[in-house]
Amino acid sequence: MNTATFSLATLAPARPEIALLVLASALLVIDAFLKRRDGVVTYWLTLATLVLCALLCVVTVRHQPVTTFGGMFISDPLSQVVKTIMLLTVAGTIVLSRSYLETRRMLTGEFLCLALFGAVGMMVMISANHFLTLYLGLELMALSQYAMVALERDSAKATEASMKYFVLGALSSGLLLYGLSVLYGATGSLELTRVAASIEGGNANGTLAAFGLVFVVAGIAFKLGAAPFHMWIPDVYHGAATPATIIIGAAPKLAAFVFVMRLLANGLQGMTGDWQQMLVFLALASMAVGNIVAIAQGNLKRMLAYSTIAHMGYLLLGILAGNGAGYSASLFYVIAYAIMTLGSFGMILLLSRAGFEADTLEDFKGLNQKSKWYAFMMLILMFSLAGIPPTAGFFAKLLVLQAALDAGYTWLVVVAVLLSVIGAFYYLRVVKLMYFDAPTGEITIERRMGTRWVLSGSALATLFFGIAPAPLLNLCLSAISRSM
Amino acid sequence: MIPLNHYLFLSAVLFAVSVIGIFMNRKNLIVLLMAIELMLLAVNMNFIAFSRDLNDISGQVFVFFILTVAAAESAIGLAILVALFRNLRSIHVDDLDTLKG
Amino acid sequence: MFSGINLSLAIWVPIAFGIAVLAIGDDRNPRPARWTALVGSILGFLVCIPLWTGFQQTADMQFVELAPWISRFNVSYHLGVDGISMPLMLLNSLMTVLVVIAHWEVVRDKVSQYLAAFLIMSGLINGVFASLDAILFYTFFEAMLIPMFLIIGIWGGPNRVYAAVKFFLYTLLGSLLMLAAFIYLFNATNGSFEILDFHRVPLSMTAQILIFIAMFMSFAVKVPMWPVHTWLPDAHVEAPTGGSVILAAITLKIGGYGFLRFNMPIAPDASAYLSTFMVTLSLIAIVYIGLVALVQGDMKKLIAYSSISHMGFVTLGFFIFTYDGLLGGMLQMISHGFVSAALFLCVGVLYDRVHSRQIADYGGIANTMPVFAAFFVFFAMANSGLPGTSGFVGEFLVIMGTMKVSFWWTLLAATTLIWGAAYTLWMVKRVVYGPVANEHVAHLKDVSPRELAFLVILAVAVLWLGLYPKALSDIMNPTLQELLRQVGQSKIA
Amino acid sequence: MDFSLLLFYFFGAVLIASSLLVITVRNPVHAALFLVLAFVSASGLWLLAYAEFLAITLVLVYVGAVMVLFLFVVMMLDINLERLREGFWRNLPLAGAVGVLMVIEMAGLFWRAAAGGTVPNAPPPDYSNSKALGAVLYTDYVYPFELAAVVLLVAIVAAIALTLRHRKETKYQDPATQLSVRAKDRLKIVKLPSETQVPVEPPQGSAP
Amino acid sequence: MDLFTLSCIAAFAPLVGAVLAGFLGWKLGRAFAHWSTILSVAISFAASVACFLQVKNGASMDQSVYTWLQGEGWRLQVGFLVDRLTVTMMCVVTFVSLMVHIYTIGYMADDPGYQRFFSYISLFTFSMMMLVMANNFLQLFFGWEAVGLVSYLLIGFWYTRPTAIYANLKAFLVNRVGDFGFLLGIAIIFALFGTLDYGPVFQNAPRFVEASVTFIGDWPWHLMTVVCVLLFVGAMGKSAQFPLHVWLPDSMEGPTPISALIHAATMVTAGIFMVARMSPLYQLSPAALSFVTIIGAITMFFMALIALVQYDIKRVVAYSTLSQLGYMTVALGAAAYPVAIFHLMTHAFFKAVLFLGAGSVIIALHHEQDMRKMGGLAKYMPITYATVLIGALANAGIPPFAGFFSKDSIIEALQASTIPGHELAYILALGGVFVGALYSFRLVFYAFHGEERFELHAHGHDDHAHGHEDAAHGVGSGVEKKKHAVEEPHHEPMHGKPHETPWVVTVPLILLAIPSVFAGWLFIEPMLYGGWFDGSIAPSQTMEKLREEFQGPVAMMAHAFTGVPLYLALAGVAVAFFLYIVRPDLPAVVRARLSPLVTVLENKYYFDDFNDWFFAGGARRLGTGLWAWGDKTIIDGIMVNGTARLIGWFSGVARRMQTGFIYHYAFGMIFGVVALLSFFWLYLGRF
Repeated sequence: MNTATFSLATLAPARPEIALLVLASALLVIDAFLKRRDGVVTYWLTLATLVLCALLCVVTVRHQPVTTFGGMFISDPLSQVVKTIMLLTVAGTIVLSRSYLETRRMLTGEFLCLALFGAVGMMVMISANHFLTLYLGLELMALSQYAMVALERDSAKATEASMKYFVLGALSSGLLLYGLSVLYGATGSLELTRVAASIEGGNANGTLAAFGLVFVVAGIAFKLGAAPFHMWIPDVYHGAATPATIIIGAAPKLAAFVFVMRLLANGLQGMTGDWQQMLVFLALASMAVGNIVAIAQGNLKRMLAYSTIAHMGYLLLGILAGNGAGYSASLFYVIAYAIMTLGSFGMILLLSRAGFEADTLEDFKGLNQKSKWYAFMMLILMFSLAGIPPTAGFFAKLLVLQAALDAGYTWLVVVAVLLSVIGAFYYLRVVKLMYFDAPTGEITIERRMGTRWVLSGSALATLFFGIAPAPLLNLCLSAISRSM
Repeated sequence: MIPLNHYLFLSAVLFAVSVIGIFMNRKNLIVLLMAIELMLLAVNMNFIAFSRDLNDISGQVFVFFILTVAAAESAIGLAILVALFRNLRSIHVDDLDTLKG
Repeated sequence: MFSGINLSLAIWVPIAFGIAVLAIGDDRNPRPARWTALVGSILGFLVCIPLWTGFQQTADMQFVELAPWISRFNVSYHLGVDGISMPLMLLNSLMTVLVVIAHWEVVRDKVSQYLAAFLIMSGLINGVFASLDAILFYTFFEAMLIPMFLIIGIWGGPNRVYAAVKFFLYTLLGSLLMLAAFIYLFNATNGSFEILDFHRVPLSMTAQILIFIAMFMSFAVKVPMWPVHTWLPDAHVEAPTGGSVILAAITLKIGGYGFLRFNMPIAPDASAYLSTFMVTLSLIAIVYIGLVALVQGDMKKLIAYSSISHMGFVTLGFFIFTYDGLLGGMLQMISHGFVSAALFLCVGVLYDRVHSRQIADYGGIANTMPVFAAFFVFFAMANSGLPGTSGFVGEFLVIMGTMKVSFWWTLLAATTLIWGAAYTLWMVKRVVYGPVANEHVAHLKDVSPRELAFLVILAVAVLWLGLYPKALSDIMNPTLQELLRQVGQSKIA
Repeated sequence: MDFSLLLFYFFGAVLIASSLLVITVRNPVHAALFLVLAFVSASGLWLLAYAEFLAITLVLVYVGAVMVLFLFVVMMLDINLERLREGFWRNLPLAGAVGVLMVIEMAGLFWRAAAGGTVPNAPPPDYSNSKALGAVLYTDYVYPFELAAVVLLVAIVAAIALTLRHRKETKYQDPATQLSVRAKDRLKIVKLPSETQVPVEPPQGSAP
Repeated sequence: MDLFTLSCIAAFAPLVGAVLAGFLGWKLGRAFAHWSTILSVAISFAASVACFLQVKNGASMDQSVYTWLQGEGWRLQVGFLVDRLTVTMMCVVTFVSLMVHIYTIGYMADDPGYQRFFSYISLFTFSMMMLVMANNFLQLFFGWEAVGLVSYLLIGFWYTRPTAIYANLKAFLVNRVGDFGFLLGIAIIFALFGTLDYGPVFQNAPRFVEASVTFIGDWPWHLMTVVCVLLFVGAMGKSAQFPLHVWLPDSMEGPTPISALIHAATMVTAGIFMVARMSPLYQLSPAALSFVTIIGAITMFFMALIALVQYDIKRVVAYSTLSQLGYMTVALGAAAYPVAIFHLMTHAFFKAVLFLGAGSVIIALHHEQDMRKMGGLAKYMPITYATVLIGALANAGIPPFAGFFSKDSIIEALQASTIPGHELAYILALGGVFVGALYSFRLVFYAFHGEERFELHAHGHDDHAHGHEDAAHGVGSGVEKKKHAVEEPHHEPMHGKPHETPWVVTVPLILLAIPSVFAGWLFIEPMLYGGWFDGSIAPSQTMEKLREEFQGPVAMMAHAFTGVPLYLALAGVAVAFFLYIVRPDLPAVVRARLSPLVTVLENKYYFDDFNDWFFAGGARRLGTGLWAWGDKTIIDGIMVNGTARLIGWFSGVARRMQTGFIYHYAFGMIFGVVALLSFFWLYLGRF
């Protein structure tokens, strides 16, 4: 192998990652030497960093796919689109969380830097074209998330959540690695393109490959939070401080989706028949568990956690269609989902105040009487999650159902539809509490403009993409078609 | 010389043992972390066996990175453990049950 | 005027005004909101007038508007009306005006939201009737649920939450299955959501039956047909007067409209195959529900049940596949729009004074409210299908049509002459006639000019439709004949 | 059968046995030690597979560093060993069944799937595993290498952030502040106004 | 003026009157109300007479006014058919109606609902005209139901009386039962002929003589019979034939003019008119005719019996009306349609006289209706007495009064007819003659002869006074109305002796009495045997026979003395005289003797009780059952809420799987892996 030194040109595709990494490290140092400890400076710098990197990603959205680092890194429209949205989501999360973190003395450099490093990890995942980079990116993201959950050090709930997350996460990455190792053995390569080639070429050990696939899918399912690998989600979402919850809940789903794309749609294309059947099983289980158990929840964060599980089930519907239309449908779904998550958890931040978590359903009673506008925003978000037009959630569902039906899974679609009726029930309950009931406790609306704007923005975005889904949809379609 | 499937068999058993260790362990979180280490060991075993079988170095490189990450992982794991212990005064697995339902 | 965008106006003017009302809404001083809403609703009605005046009496779609929406999936903003949908749109816009008038001094809580909900819903309903694209249709169809859900839930009675949720989930279940059917058809037509393409695409019998059932679930709930009708009495009883009016006068019609627009043309063979089933359900609705209505002690419940029974006539008329039946069903829908609305408004008038819907709390109001009593008796007579009122036309035609198919079906259907008269007039006897029952009744005030206004409008409409239904049938004729032709020919490829 | 195979079985037996003990012994310290044993025997197995460098690394990194960390933590947290054994065997049947099933499926599979795999012949004597690794590590795998660095950085940051405590009671001096001190920080001259009789206002709004 | 215009005027003038009186009456006062309506009805009467004259000269008309509804291949129109049958009815209706209008001025003088009443009866006249002038079944049905509506409103006119509002609901529902059959008949006709116009239907009807249909199994039913019977069910409702007669007696709760106009003279005869109008159809179905005969016969006799035990003067007349309607029906059954119409006409006159006379008595006694509180009124109210006497004689069928000719013709028709069942009808008819005479003269003697049983009290005129003064307030003032409504019915004690009623009451009596005397004599020859109804009523061999036997009215009277019926009638009169004048103590004895029979009669053969229990009660029980079980328990309880509860329960169970223990979660994951592995291994056989 040649030890040819690489020119800077070869680094060009990785511009955003490098920038983010450098800035994050710099920020770490700067923060350490800052006089004022309230982290406001770091806050603004973090936002600046994220936005800058997002811009760096946007400029290359339309480029043809390019690989570098000996084919370990790929930058294609899909990755750039998702990266952009992911970075903006993280930025949005941080803006939303500002006053929440401040009131709890958590707006520290560590938190923000860990968020940035997590973002780096996600970017690596998204751009990975090699088992190794996939794994490293995954771990980078996961480790920073474990830490961020636990960062609320004095809260038993948070540390417990983080511990659970950590143990199960380690287990899942163990499964994933085991699967990867077997795949490596079966195909004799770690690079996705070559893996794909060898499977296509039929000179891979099919039995071993199928065996490895099981473990890989298990690992993936954990990251997505699909049943029966979902059990960490409710506890972690519930236990973690709400900002951490959003950080775990919104952006990583985007990364995880691309992760799935890379592994299944790119690397294991040749085994589509096999993983489709597994995803059917997972999708069914997730939709059922998520929707049904969510009904019994009294805590909004837990409820949304279960709804996440259900949504991952619907997301899988699109993926298991196994064609471009399905993938783009799922991409649309996951983007819409990220926005909705941002908004719906954001409501908790909006209503929380020092020493008070507005994370039970009761806290939303009679919100309409306190603030028509935010009640309406929450209404949009809830109906979007339930998939009622005219919201993005509706089109997301429509698209994945269409894909699944196209792939011939009629019965699955019917079941999905029935389950989503059950699902509608608990979203309706939130609306009911806000509009039909009288307020019990006093309700305070976060006064900071940032929080309000991001929240309203995400709600209105769901509405907008429900009325005019075409642009986003075309973006997804082209991204997939030009990346696959 | 040792055929490949010997290694694979061994790693499979090791993996199973570690997994059983994880989900049958109701006592000590530390042992849980150790079981995870064992699992990674099994994975490494696979990689090395395959890399030898395929006569391809990349498998061993992968192991190298796994070792690195595993070290980092256990560092964070133990850090979390400490934080947890400060709150709960216990690392008993059964005590981690405030979040459920 | 506005030639080319009439339908868009009919849809978006009310919605725009609804948003405006929300914007200027102020619960302490609702006057501006009220007047804006009134202006908005009247404008909304006025922009519908050209649809009537400029209507060519042909079968094909008119006032068509076509703009790409989601070009990737051939989803387009495609509007158009024919003889079936246009009258329903007019009905809807008129009802909105009445609802706004009716709410005036009555609703005091969250007035702006109340009015906005109605205006927006009115626009959405117009959208439902006007859209020629399945996804567009579905969007309006579902979006409509949201304001209705809020109306029932916020301004409803004591058991409103149960009713609202029941209403929502019932409808959602049906409509989601319909969505699945749409997607299937999208694939079957290889890539079109055009309803008219759906009409053309050939389908196997199995597919047709599945599609029919899926859509049946959706529209049967809306109509509502027995046995998925139980949401209606609850929803009606709990909803505020305006809610009941729109619910009875318009949203039920969407179910009937759906059968005509989707089930029958898209799955003609399945419709023929399942017609006996549909007729059976309709007859059960007519007889069973007629009897149930007889024993209701709550006026709104009684009227709600009578609505179900009357809508049974609509579905019966549709699924006997005779021209008379179709026309009868359509006329019955329009007429029921007026009559049920009128009755609910009457109950509202009483409720606003006594705050009870129980028949037992009334008696002898003719003594204190003669004018109102006259209207009430008139509408009651219309409800029991007296010739000369609109209520008669539909029932008469459906019976005529059914006789061409089966004597015994006709026999059962015609019993409605007895049930209808029985439950309606028995209620009238207990509410309107007799000596003054109690103090409340003794101090009742007769109708105010405002109330007189909407009662008169409706009475005129009922009489007009009863004495000269040809005005409507001329509009519907070509469409219905075309529809009958479509249903006549098999689609099994 | 040749000697290496014999060694393989030996190390394998030790590995399995010690790993079983890791998950079953009562005392975490013992568990850690058994884990060390497991790692050592594993490194032996790796040597048999011509992965010298990794074998060494395993011993150095794990036995040298990670296990020490484990033991350190175990010691640091005073854990009462009484409760640690309760109900280990309680849910054995089901769990054991699943575990055994897993073993059967995986092992059985491998046994058949990879059976008859051509046993590779030994590499040439001048082959250096470390050299080979080093050759690719900083060229082809530079990107993962950097990432690994970041992972470690995150680990450091996280570990510190989670465990480091600024105890208020502990007194420590900060040279930076000591150097950057100014005179006005030490001595503040306050100007007090001369005493004057202020009229006492009736207390207003002093309603109970 | 051409026939079309005239008929339109005749039809719509009353509507105008009704609208004016109804919408402006409460503002413009009583005089306006009664003048506008009386004028309109008078115009209508004049127009009718004009039509009559034109038609008499051979003109006739079948023309549509406008198209009501139009479908593919059919067209439903509103139109007028004016032929001899129609004009006859028109004249009768408008004449009686006019009389009643005038009479009402007196009768309702002190009623607060004065304007409302006038607008109602004008509206009724309009509906009745639409009914009789219809040239198609649709409009016929319209009139049919419209008169039903007005009768509903008028029976319940005093809507504060529980009995009244019970009676009007009952009347409407029973009529609806009839209309139910009627509508089915119309539907079959529409299905067969594709049109509802009389002309084509009657032309094409013969094509279906042989046609038969099967409803149950393969039992063939003669099609025309089915049609005719169904149509006749409508007639049974409207003309109060057994067993749908139950509403008519109760309808006496309405004001007396209504009883005269609607429940004696016109509306109840609509059924008779309809059957006569449909004679071309009925001619095709002997079976239907004998059905008609038997129903009619039963009504004719058994209802007459009930009249014997009634004390309420109006109810006596009501039951006599039932019985007379029975006569008309049997006439129809005997295919002697003109005779039926003839009797319809004569009956309209003398029954109106009886009712209005009874009403006049009631006014004189200040709304006292019980005959036991009357007696000896003859000398106080001679005019009333005379007219009532004439009416009674006519009702009893004593020559030369109008009733004699029509009734006798019916009996002869029964003899002549060949329809199965006519023998029974004949016998019952003879019985009916006797009973008829008996109850009529029971009424006469009871009310006008014998001792004076009405109690004498001082009486202030205040009631009348404010009855008038509040006319100014009119219908609009609710409170006034209520006060009165509660006072209804007036039971003030009377002052001094009863005195003759005012001219507005007596004049109509006299005007109606005159035709009661002469109508039969004058019209029997032209109407029955002069071929007057040729072309509008189908010929029948019964009529042929009668025509052969007939040699003019005088001969008929002479011939009567050789026949049974007359003697039966005289016997009836005699018995009545004996029982109520000679030996007033006897009736009690008789009652005691025949107590079981009397109880049965007093309970009207227990029809009402049965209906209330079986139909009304049954429907309510069934409804309650369906509601409680079907809707609440099965659909809502089990299907809807059951599902919800099930899901909720399931969710509760499922959430308990989320134990919070790491090892369970890990186990879940591993379980998933193993499941997938096994799936691959065992199911797919991949490894």
